[in-house]
Amino acid sequence: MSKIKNIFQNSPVSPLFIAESITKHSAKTEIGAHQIFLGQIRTDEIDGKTVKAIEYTAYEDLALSQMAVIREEIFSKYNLTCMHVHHSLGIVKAGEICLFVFTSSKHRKEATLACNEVVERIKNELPIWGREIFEDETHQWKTNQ
Amino acid sequence: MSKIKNIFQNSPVSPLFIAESITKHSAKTEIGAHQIFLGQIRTDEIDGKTVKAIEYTAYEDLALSQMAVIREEIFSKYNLTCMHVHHSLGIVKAGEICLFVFTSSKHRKEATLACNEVVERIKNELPIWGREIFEDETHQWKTNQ
Amino acid sequence: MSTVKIISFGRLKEILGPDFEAEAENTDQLLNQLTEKFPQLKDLKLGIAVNQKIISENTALQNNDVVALMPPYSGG
Amino acid sequence: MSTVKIISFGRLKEILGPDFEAEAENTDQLLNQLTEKFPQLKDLKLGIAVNQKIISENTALQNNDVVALMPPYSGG
Repeated sequence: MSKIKNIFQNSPVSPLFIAESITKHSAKTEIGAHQIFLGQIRTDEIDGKTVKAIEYTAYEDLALSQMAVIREEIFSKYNLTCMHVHHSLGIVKAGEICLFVFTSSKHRKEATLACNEVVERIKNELPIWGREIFEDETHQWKTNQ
Repeated sequence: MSKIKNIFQNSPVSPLFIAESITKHSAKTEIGAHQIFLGQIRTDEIDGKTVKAIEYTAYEDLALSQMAVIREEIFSKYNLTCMHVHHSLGIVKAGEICLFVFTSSKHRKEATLACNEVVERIKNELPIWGREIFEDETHQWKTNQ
Repeated sequence: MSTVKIISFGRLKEILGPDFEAEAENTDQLLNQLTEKFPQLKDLKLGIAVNQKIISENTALQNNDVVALMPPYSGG
Repeated sequence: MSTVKIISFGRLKEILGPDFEAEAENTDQLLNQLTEKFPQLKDLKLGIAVNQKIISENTALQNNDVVALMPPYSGG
């Protein structure tokens, strides 16, 4: 069984947290390449109404066990030094960051391909739902393309 | 003629600078996706000697005009909100960051493809040279794979 | 008949409300019951997990099973 | 004959030393001269830019042109 790591936090991902996460890797001098993906909340306009925030909920236990499977598969497919995933729950306002995926490897290609694949799989396979809140406090459920 | 932006700095790229760069984008609420590539100096071992730093030099004027061409071509190929590139000159020690490429777009695909292509082109097309300095102060010239 | 716990998420939670119990022999039977009670379910795509395992076919239910009803994911 | 300025980078600068002037009609002639003076150049891959424009064929030189000799790039 793979160890279950938490990926959820009840707040947006702060740029300072990202900086700290990068700093921690300076001791790992076998790393030559980091790839980072950040998802930011957009002020989408839908039927004349503007999104001001997204409220995320998840089936947390299932999401974390799915994420553990993804992690294991990614590490067996790509030669990564490390991989970190953080996803916000609760309300994340427009301009704030809701997803942080961070992969590192010796050479560029592995980190880049892995980062891309992890983001894709998070969006498709993790039981997480976004509720788009408009400026007039009405809402609609987000759908991933 | 495209405006020439400087990409060079005589120091490693600091995680705090990266955080500040991310923070600046929170006002651009049309952005949904950021992709970041970071190049970090590895302690490669070559014939029993360990790299402790790389000293970068460049043909700066030519590099900046080449970079302006790349920028223009990337913006006409991909629907990006913005793109930032920073490359260190001088000595960058193992574990420190020498390259920071940051692309942002409404949807993920554009930022991801653009980031990857920009990194590739920087390595292939910019007149920059790395001198790998070993722990015993001898050196060899870096070659890109 | 088994007594199972129904939990739901996202748009489905708006329709089904807080967690509740239901009686059914299998997931198909359960879905039929729920669709009768909540006709809006007919038009929605929905995934099912039994005890945190995603199922794609009709699945027998045991007492105390937890059945999760999940709309399409939209994380990230 | 034109008098041009030679600048070099990376490994080539270790061989050629600081910037200097040379006389030549075109880049092929210039390279021949330099290879005679610095035989190590023979074994090295090298790109040429004249006045910051990368050239791939023999190019006529004017007075005050700046000729840059560049080994393969290794940035990033």
